[in-house]
Amino acid sequence: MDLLVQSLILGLLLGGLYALLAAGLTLYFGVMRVVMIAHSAFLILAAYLAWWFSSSTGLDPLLSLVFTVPAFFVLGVLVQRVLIARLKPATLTMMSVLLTFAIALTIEGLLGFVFSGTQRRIQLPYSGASLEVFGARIAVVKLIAFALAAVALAVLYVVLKATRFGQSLRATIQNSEAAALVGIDTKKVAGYGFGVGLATAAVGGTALSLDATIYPSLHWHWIGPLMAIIVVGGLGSVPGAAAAAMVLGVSQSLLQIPMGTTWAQTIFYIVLFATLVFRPHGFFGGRLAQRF
Amino acid sequence: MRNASDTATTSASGSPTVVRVIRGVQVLAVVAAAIGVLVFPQTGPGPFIMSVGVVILSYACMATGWNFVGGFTGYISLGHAAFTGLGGYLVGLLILRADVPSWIALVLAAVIVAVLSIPIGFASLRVRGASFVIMSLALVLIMLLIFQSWSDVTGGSNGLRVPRPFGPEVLRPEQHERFYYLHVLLLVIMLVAWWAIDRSRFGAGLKAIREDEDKAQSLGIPTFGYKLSVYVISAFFTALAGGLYALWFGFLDPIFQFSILTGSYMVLMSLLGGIRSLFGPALGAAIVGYAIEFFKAQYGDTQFHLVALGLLLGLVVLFMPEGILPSLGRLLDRLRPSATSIREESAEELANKRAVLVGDNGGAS
Amino acid sequence: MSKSTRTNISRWVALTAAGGLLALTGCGIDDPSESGEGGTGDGATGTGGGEDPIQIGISLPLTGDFSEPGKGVQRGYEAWAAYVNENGGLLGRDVELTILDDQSNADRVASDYEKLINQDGVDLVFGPFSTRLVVPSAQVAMDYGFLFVEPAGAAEEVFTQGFTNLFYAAPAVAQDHYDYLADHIEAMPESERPKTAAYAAMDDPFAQGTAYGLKARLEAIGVETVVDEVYPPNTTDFSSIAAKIEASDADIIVGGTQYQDAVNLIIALQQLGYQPDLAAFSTAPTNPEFAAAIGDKTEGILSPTGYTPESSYPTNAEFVEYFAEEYGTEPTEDEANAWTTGQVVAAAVEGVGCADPSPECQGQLIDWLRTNEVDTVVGPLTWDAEGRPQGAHLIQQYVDGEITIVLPDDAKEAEFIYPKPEW
Amino acid sequence: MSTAPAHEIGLAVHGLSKSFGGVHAVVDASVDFHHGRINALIGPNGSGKTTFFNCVTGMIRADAGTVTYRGQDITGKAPHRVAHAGIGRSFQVCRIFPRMTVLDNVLAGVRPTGLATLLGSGRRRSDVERARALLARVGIDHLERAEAGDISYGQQKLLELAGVLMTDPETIMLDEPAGGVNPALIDRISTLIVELNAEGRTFIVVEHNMELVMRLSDHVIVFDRGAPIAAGPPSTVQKDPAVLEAYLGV
Repeated sequence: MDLLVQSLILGLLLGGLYALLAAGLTLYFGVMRVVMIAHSAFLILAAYLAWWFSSSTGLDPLLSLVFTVPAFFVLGVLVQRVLIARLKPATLTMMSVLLTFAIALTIEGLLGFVFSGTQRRIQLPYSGASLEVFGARIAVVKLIAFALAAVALAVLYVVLKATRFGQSLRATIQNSEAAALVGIDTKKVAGYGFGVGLATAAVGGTALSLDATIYPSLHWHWIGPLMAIIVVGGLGSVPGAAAAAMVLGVSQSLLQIPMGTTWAQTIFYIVLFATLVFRPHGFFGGRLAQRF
Repeated sequence: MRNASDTATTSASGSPTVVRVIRGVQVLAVVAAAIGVLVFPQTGPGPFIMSVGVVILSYACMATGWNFVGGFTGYISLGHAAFTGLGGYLVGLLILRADVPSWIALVLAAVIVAVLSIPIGFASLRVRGASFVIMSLALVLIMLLIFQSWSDVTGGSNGLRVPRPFGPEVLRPEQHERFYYLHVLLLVIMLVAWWAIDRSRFGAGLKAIREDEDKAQSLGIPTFGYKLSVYVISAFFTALAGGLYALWFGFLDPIFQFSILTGSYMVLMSLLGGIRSLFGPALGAAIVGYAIEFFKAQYGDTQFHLVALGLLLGLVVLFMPEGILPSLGRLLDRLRPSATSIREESAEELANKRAVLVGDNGGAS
Repeated sequence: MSKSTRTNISRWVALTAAGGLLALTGCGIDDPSESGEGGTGDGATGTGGGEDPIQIGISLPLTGDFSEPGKGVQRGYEAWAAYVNENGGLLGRDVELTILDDQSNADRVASDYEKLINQDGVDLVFGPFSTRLVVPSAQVAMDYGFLFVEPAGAAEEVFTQGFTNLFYAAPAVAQDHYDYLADHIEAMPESERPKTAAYAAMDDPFAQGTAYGLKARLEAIGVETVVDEVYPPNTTDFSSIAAKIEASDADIIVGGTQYQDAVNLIIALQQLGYQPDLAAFSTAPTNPEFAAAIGDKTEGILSPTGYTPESSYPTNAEFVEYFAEEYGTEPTEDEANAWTTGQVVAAAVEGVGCADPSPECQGQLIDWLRTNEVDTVVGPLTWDAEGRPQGAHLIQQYVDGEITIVLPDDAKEAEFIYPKPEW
Repeated sequence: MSTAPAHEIGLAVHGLSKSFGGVHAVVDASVDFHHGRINALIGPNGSGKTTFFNCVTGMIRADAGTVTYRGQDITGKAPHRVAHAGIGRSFQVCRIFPRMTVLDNVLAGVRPTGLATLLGSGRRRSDVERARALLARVGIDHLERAEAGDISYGQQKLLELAGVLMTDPETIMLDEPAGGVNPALIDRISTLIVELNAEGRTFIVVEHNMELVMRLSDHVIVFDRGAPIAAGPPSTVQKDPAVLEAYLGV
């Protein structure tokens, strides 16, 4: 029973991080029909920056957010404007996969080039500290990571729901042509959408760096589950992605009890497969999957 | 490169003699390339260069296998390593666990992979573009997990040694040569199959799907059936390529068999050479295969080879999405002074035609 | 545009491609005789001059997933070669290393040895790092009749593939790493022995081998296995595994680990407040960065090691001194294993009196190793018919923040502490 | 082409609804189309005409409603099945296969009759002859070797029509055939429509060019806010107060 509660809590904490990252990933897809393979490479890049910041200044890695979030936003806008926008609309989805794949390889190579393949981990005074809740123990770093993800998601939600920019963004996701007709500068919105998406990677990467060992090829281990999440959540649907992330994160955590780590990981792909066979539009209200 | 009938009926610009000369040169070029590939082992390249030759031919087989689905339908699968890996593993398992003779195991494995690809294709082809790519990535990852975890059967992370098809009296250099020709044979079979589909009604339908799937469907083409069929064919050939490589290499490890990088190499090669061309993927394989050796030699002890691969892929996608063969063709076309744009030509002609047609209800004139 | 031109060009390009394959032959082919044995050229420098140097070919994972230990092995090899050349060479000839990067990739490692043996015409080869790369490369070496001494393929599977040319240059194979610990626990009075044990092992032949070697021994004396987790090498989140272990409240935890997974697992266990009586992890605790990585909460952690700079084997002091001079630090296990590989091959070469790629010479080298004992920095080594070394690993434990040898008794620097203090 | 008796109901749509998110594009639309007519579908922008087209031809799955064609239920059928049933269509923004030749574009409409023809040559002589005849009929046979992406927009419109005709449809649905083309070409297209109609083909045409609609069609259906509000001969519809309100806001 204890183990169940513990696993449930761990699953929720993990799901929170998945949710944030998947939200960013689905955002790119929403605004531009782009499958951003490099999302998790940027995630690892942000984690490396947090580690580098922390180890060279001795300050808390969370402070690196002050630089990485704006920098990643600008980077996102640039990636969209300079690279993605060059692709022909007819083959955008396929070619953007390859282009962002290329970006991911380049980032991985550069990280290895600059920081070498050595596995890095931030040393924090509170690495091993934990709180006791309902008889379960929650690591402080995990709680911070979760809180970071939750705050970022909440901000994202408010931005999407309450600001003019968010309105344009949602309109663009719904129907880019119609949005353009009512006077929304969809190109600009797409660029900013990319910026926001990449900013989530900056937050996620910092959160990740608190409680994980990082190495350049780590991004491959994130991209699979994240991709599965956004399809299950319905491509382009931010709430769908967040919900799917929580459900799958918790499922993975709980399934590890009877199945073991490896088989539990397959849950993402089994659910992905089932989704595509039985509900290609995703389970959480996304409607775009079938046509894109 | 298009099919032969294309060549016969096209050439809007040339007189019959010019066409004949061009055609002759083409045939000559292909024959020369074929001879070059066939006599290569006889020039005494040594076992290492022969092994590089086998690897490049294997790349060519994989990329051409990939191009059945990628080239005809435009669906970019990043996960074809799942099929090469499955092909390789099934060959090994059939030989080791079921005592099937090597060559029968090779074909049987490919058939099994083809059968397995039906439900996989069913799930991933129901949706378009993005979901297809995601599914293809997921396929490799799940195969990796399964083959890693199910170690009672697959050997797991200990790997699986695939027995050699030839006896111990066949020394390694001799083996390289035999597998070189076996890969050539497989490549030829694939190219013939690709060519046959390319010129068929089936191929025409597939190409229509690549251009505009909705439109193709509205013209009555059962797009799903077409896509699934060619996906299964692609899985079959890719598995053959993977199986043949496994027989040559002799050792399988899940992390190398089910690697996203392998799949992405297939895409890069095909894209670089030109996915709409018969020889494009093979050409791309030769270039990328050579480039891999080169980058390794130049930047071997740094991660720079990944950066080089990434940049190369990015440049191809951004500036040469059609691939080398078509791009070179276009370039040369532009350099030729006599070539005028069809658009100008036809606009003028249309104007004339329109003048004739006004007030003429005769329809087909 | 007209398609005929495109077709035309594409065919030309196809031809060029075929030509490119031919060009590959032309460029970069080395005449193997250039670097062959027995010449009297004066290319060599240093004390061993007079003859062409002995070429030794090696492929190592200098980039990619295994690059960290791979670079350690490289340092060991290079230090060994430099040392040999400063001390009269091998058979009076200098040794010269050709190290290629296999990018942690099995296809590449095989191709590298293919190149070293055929293209570069090396006289001897040394093995690569990681079990996963040893098997494919040993195959190539065997096909060309080469002796294959390797510093890092400890898993049982390496020795069951029928390689007749392979020798592992370390004290013990993976499943024997914990032998001294198992002996010690067996010797405890039954009432003091641990009752339950949790095992977590990376799905990797080496890492899993170490944990399962101990597991087999402990189960035989009635220690109940309450958790047996195997996780894929890419696992980064260990909280669930840790939760399972914590919930089982096992008396001891044994980790079949490499590096980062051990760090993550230990921290996850500490986050859950799990306090075992014994915590043993392979590989990671001997890494110099380990203590810092887990926030110095290392107290009582155990690890088997095949090597320690303090050991008193005949050649070890020289090695440590030389290595420290070259690199400014004491050698680690990877570096020592590489040095050991050099020592083993050197012993065979000196014993037989040849170092050339001919099957006769290589065959003699292999036969020599089958029947002789070699003194190395990790102790005297002998091998069984499959190439397994016949020894065991020392057991180290963190005592007062320092990693010290605690088992076996005749080598210990401190007392084995059981149950271990809280971490 | 098997010709159905004129004036019988061919395509019948009942209670068709489709909404996107919160936007109701088509709301409970019921329309019958008679054989042999040139039907025109008109209405302001956003009145649901194209969505209606897409639902009928299976490009979009409708939320509710039934579609029958010659008594056969084709509701929710895949587009190729709708095509096989005898309905051909064009697209609002002209869709051709840009990187295929003009001739191959038309040949794409050939339906294989069995495995042998499926795997047989994509350029069977009889098909090529028929395709060339159709290209000649629409007046672009001189361009057959050009890549379709390289010809002018007007020519592409004609090519699209030729492609649809290659499938030999009994009913042809055209989405804005005169959109974006010059007046001379509009004449050419309207002439073709009249000719083809005279051969017994039914047309359902979405069009904004009122002059063309009034000249061409036998029957006009007016859409507003996702449903038909009026139907009848052009002259009647023109005077319908509901239509005037929808168009002019009076």
